[in-house]
Amino acid sequence: MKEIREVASALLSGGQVDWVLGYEEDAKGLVKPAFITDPAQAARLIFDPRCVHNLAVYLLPGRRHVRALGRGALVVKACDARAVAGLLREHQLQRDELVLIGVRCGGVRQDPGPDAVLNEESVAARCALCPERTPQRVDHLVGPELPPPPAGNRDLLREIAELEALTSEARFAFWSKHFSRCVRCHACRQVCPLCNCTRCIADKSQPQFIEAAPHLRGNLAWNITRALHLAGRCVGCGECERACPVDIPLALINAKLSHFMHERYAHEASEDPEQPSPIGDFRSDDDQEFIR
Amino acid sequence: MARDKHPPETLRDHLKAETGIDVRTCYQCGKCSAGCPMAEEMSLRTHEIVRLFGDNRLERLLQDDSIWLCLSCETCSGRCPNACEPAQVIDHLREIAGQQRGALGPRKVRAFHQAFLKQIYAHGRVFELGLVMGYKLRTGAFFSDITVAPGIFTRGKLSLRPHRIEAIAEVRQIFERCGVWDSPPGEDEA
Amino acid sequence: MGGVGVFVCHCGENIGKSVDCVRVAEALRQHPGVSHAVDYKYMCSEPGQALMRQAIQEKGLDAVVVAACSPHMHEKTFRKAMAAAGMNPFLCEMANIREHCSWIHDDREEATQKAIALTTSTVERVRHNRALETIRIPIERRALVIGGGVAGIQAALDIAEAGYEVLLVERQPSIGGHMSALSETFPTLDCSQCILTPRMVEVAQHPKIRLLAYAEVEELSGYVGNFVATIRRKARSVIAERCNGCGACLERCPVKKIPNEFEQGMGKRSAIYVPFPQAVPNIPTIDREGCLRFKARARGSTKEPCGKCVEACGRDAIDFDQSDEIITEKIGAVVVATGYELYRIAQDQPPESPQLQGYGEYGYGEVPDVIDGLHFERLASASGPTGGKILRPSDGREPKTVAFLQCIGSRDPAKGMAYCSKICCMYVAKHATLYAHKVHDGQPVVFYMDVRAGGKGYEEFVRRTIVEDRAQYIRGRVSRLYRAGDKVRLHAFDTLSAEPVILDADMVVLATAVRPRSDARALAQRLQISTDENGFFREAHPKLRPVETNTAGVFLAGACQAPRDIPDSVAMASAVAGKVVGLFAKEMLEREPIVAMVQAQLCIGCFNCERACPYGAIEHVTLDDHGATREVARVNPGKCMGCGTCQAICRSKCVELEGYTDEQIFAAIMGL
Amino acid sequence: MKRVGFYPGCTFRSTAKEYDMSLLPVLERLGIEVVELPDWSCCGATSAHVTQELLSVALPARNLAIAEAQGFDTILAPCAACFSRLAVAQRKMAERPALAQRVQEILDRPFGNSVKVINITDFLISHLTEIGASVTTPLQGMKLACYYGCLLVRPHGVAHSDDPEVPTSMERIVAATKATPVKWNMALECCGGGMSFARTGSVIRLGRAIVDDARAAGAQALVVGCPMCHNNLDLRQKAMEKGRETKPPIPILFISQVVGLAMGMAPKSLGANLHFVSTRDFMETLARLDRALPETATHKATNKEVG
Amino acid sequence: MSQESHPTTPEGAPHPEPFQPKIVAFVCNWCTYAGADLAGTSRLKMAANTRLIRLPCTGRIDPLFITKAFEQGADGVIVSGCHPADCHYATGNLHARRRFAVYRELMAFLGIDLRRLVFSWVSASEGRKWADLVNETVRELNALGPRNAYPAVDREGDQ
Repeated sequence: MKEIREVASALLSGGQVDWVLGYEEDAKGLVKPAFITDPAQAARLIFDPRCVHNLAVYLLPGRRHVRALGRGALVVKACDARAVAGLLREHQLQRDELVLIGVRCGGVRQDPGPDAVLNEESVAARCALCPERTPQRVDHLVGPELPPPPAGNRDLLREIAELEALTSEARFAFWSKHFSRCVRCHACRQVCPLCNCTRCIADKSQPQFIEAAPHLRGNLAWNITRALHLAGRCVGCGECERACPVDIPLALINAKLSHFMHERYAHEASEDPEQPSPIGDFRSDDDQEFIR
Repeated sequence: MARDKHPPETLRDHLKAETGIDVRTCYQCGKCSAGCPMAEEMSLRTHEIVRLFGDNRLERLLQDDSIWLCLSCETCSGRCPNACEPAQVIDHLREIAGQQRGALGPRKVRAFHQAFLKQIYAHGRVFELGLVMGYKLRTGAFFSDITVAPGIFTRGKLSLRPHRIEAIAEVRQIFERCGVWDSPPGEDEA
Repeated sequence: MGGVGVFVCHCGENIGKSVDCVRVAEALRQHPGVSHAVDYKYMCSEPGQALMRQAIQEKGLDAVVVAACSPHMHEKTFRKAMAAAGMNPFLCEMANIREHCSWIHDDREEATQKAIALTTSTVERVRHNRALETIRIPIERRALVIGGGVAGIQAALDIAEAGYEVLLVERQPSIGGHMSALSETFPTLDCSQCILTPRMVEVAQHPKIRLLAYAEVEELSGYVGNFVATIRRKARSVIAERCNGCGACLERCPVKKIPNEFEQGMGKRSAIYVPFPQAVPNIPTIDREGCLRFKARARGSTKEPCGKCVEACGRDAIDFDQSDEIITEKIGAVVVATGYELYRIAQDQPPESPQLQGYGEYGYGEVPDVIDGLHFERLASASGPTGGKILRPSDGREPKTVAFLQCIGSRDPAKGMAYCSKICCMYVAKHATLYAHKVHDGQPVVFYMDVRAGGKGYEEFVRRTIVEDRAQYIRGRVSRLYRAGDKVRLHAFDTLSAEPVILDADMVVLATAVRPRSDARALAQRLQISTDENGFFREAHPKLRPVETNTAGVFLAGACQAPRDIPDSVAMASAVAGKVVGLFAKEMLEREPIVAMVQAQLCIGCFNCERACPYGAIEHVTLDDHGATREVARVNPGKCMGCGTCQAICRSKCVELEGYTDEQIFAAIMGL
Repeated sequence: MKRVGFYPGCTFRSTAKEYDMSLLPVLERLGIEVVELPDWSCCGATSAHVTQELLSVALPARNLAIAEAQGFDTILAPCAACFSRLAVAQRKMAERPALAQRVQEILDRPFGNSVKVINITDFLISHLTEIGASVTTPLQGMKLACYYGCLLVRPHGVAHSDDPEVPTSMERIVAATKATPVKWNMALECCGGGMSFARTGSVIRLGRAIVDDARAAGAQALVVGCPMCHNNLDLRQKAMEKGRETKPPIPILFISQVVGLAMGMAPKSLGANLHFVSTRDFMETLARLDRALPETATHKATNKEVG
Repeated sequence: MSQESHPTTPEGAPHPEPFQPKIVAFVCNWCTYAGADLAGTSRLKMAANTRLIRLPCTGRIDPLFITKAFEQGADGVIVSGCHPADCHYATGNLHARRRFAVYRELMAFLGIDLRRLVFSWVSASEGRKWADLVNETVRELNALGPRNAYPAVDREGDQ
């Protein structure tokens, strides 16, 4: 915590950056993103399991005003760092445009507070699937080595397996139930650090592939497309599910596809910007069992 | 001579299934026979054997001793442009021949191999005096090698007492499970 | 009044018998947006087309759907007709109610329903069609020919004769290729150089041909009609413009002991050299490994020794400080004629070509009197190091028995190349004949598997070799050979007489396989063309497009595509010239406007499309976006072939494939 | 001290005891601890593989299983014939799961076919520097013909790490002893060992060609790495000379004997006196050389006379 | 076809009244479309309930199309193009192969019976293969009955 503040104020006062984006605690003890431009203010910065937000989202073209403020520094967990790499991979920013303050992470909570306890109750399910404790390719690495997160009550892979054990009809019923509750607020899209389109396909008319009205058919089309567009790109930060006002278990879909990408194409949405995502790439000996 | 009817499974199909070797690839260049040290003594030369094998001419192949003259020196296999492995083809034929009653090669060659295997069956290793004895008994050619025998003893090269391994049962079991012999052949049958 | 016109074709009975075309027309007439719908016996017939023209003019139709056969059959026909009627041809679509309907369904009701559905869907689609203009691209009417062998020479001359400029690039100091090193040629036995040299001179003198010998193509960018080639002109250390080829420098050069590559290492040459007397251009080159002064420089010595050539040269043409020169040239078409390499079975095999390994049994490099075909060519050549006498390497004696071994490295999946090298049967017969002619008491013995003599006069030639020139042909591969006294002993087997053969020969000639140049793959990458499983350049279609590659504007000639003899290579070269001239004859390059377009404002520049595009058609351009500039994608219409992969990859759908836009497909689906 | 699993094979205790007597001390000198596989059994040799493929794989497999149980990943089989059977079995099982499965069922032992088998030349080559270093009495300029026969080079891919048509490993080992490997033509030709008893006639014909060529190449001895070859060329050499004016006999040495001599071991201790073809002349020539250390031009001259 | 609808029945349950599955086929222009043409010229009979939509290349086929086809009430979708290495555009079909592998995985996870989602390589010379593919698919979908509750245009939102 101390380290972050030191690094941040050093960067600001040293003039290497014009702004630092990190985490701070509000009056109610909830953690929220903190936007610091004054070295003196660096003391506001904190890091603990309440710091769930993926701040890479502020780097998206849709938020050009942020980067318009000049060179910045970003506090990143491992998953956030992977998101930054995703943006680098897709030429959404230049590495030298910003400074990464990597912070070691032992897993985060499902919610940003108020209390900071991390146990099987509170831990975010997706942290169990996170391959690394330490963010990669950062400029400053802070925080102590941390143990892996406690096993949570929720086990995504198990839930996936359980779903897959059902008949396809039952599975369809399960998802229809969830998707018909979708209100198409697109919060999942807004918080996703890799939903980087200037014009989302969901907002495209002529033709309108995805009906805008919140009914099951359009909602299905939207969620199918969202999942496909993130296949091999999703870094598992879980923000989409956290942001969903009607609690659609999006993490299940993301985890399922990430798992498949790994199984089939030995692909991880890794921290390596050079490694292409499987969609848009191919190998001549790709599996084609399913093709008649 | 009329070609024999192809049985449901031909020689080459069987070999391919067993070993992956495909004699169909042979284009009869004769490089195998050209390098074969025994070519001048064989009535069927290596490439002819491969050809006949491909044509499923088993009875012709077993008609004479050619396959039994192969020294397994592997020169043919090493130089075959199509990886037909003639040496393995011949081994395969000898195995088939062995299963056909009475078809097993020239007496001397057969006698030697029988004696040799019997040694292994009996002791787990080859007790060479026993081998020579068994072989001589089988062929009656007892004194043919007399020229060398004395030397052998004076040099203590043939131990007079066989060494038998501990787990002889295990070795015999291998023979039995392979079904080489229903029962170990006695001196009488040879 | 506009609207879509629908024309339902009976195709005689072909559609009519199982589809009720009248009902189809009626149904479509009721369909919103359709202002005109008729059926007719043969739409493709002149009266049928007249019907359509008339309707277009009278009713001022916006678009047309022809419900008939497969578009593969008549799309062009009808689009032409539309154009004739003053309508943009791309506003015409076909509904396939024959191949995909009437011919495969017997139930008239079902078939009719399906025909209606297909036509409706097409109507919905065509309403979103846009008028497109054929893309016209200017052509740079200059050909680049890579490789100055007989194929390259032929192609260059043919193209130049047609009146177009040619740039001929040859990596060696002289053009001529393998053919210039051959003695005589089968089946006519005319002297190779006698027929080639005049062509080489023609190249040198042709006003339309610019010859760049001792140069290599480093890069090719652009696309058909508009390539840019980057070429390295290697430093000869001799100023070509000044040199008059007198050869005085060669005489004076003190370094005389360098093995002559052209003579297969038999003859010797000086450090400043011309590869062979008939070389074109006849300009010497300094071999910097051999030259005393360059060696001194390499050692970092400050002294500048020798310089005999400078003294010798009356025209001050020697330039020790000359350095490689990089030039770029605009090119319209490229002819690749880089030829082949001969399979070498030397002991010191290059590790990167493992297929060369494992022929120790043939003693090449071990037994001095075992040579390969090219080596024999030089022995037999009147201009060769022995003046055309057949003398064996070990002791310079005339061999009385020469064994020729065919298929060394060819037709050998286990150790060499699986394919047949095609030319060996004939050149071996030629060698045997030449040997018989030159050594009257000599016995040529040929070891072969099959004699493949398909070609005009080929079989007859082989027969002569056997019957008249007493060559002994033994059917069987040699297993092994080794030095026995001053002989070479071969162990073979005559598979026809079923006899083992042990032959003591005085010399052995290995007919080694023809293989792709070791740098072929690298060149292929530079030219964006592909290679086949053996490393030869891949043609666009093995039968129908044998001289084209998958990259428009890049063509193949000669043995770089597969083993070829001289007549085949020359024929192929002329075929390529025909293609190139045909391309240049067009005033503009016309392409169907089925290409992708990027809406720059929406593009986020992730460039996934760039990775997906098979044609490298995606370019980076800078877009001024609210003051801030950013990189976005642009499709080069010259390169785009219209597969649409980019559009499927693009998440925000900011790239659209004309003719297959999302709106068109969407409408088609909705219309079903 | 480096440990290596050791499969001697039947001949080591009888017809090829010289091989045994010479190899073990040499390996010891090279600092290698030889661990004989407990209760090993015969590899089956030619007789097994001409009789039944399954048997020809199962018999070696037992020994491979023993080696595996002993925790060896590699074992040395100095007898080229045993080596070949073991290595071929190893490869066949690796390439043909079905076969491996059947063998599994036949053996009553756990077996993962994880053990690699190495032959004498590959083994010595991997210790070439040590050999060079431990040469005390160089075989200065002794002319030796390196004879590989079949099983040290074939089947290709199984046997040998170097070029199966132009092998050089034996030559390199011989050169390390400062002897001179001669260039000759029969190094890879089969001597007929497998039929030594059954078809003596053929064997003599083949052996003759080999021995003659070695002589013609000026070899003072033939070097082998295979008891079968040794037996054949040594024991049958007399018979080869029958019915023609006899040529001077040429001793047949095991590669291990050659290395042993260069390490200064006594010929007798290496079993050199057990050969049928006398090695006396050879050893005498050698003796004259050894006294001549350190080598000088004059002494080179002397061996010329001798050689 | 969007005009008619059919009652929903559980997956796989045999369907009361005769049921004709609706199938939309997205095919590439160079291989499968030509293959289908060949099937026609060879007069190979097939079920009449498959409708082709022609695209230049399978590489152009967007999962959105398939989703849309389902919305339009398709009981099954066929996607077919050139065999690997035969692609008219060299690699378009290889990109498609991955895209559809993932799409399939997702749809299965969401509860779409994969028998409704057929991918195949049919070359211009495989008219017979195309006919068989169509008939087989129809047979399977017949057995399967109308596709499950995937909301189609006419029966949507109001639910």
